[in-house]
Amino acid sequence: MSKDSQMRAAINQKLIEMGERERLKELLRAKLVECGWKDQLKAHCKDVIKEKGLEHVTVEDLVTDVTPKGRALVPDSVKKELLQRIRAFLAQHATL
Amino acid sequence: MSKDSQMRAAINQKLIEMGERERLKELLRAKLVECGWKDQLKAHCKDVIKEKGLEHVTVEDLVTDVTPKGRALVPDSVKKELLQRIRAFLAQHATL
Amino acid sequence: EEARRRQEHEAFLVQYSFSLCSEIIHEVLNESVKETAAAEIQLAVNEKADCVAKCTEQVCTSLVEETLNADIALLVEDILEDELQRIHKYIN
Repeated sequence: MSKDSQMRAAINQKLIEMGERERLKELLRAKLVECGWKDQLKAHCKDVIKEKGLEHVTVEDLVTDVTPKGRALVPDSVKKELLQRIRAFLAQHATL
Repeated sequence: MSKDSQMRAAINQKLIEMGERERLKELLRAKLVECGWKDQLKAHCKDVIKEKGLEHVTVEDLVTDVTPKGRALVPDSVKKELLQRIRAFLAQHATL
Repeated sequence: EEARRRQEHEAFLVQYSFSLCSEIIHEVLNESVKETAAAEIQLAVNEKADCVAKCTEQVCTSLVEETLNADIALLVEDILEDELQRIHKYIN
């Protein structure tokens, strides 16, 4: 195992242990609701169901259909904020 | 055409296509005789004729007069049975 | 040597932050998309079931109305006809 991957594994472990990974995910979920991403995704799902007809759509189909749009719809500001928070956490725990 | 009227049209179409609509009407007629609806309504018609005098009653007048009572006299159990039968038919035959 | 190590560590942390950020976004999006898609399909299924139930009742009501209208008209015609005949018989 290279030094980088050892370090990576150690930080990952620490993030999980300290509950930070879950908190980061929670933060992102909250931001996605707050910025309207979730509503936009819901609307897009409705459009696809309407267009294809309910009887022709499975959950898997719908996921495949809406995922690209879902990714594209995440605002850069949200990504930046998450990155900022990760950096701050790493800086605060400099021993990691 | 609204979603509801499309759905109603599809249900009717299916009932007509398979001859079920006529069978349902026949069933209703049989139930109305069986429960005494027809006799009660006849008696009511005679009462109205007696009250107004035969010379003052037209078919249209009498129909207008007795229709509300005719509707009210249909037992709920008969309506329920009919609805149940339509539901069962749709469950068995229709992809709506 | 110390400065070089620190610089390398800094570079590692920057790269790690980016990859962790992408990983978390990927995980959360996958979960959220799946959850939203399943919820929307369930909602559509429920809405359709409600619509079918409501429209079935309406179709049933109109079928009853239609039958009653026809039968009441026939019944009335028959009764009036009978009454007229009865009177004719009585007069004759």
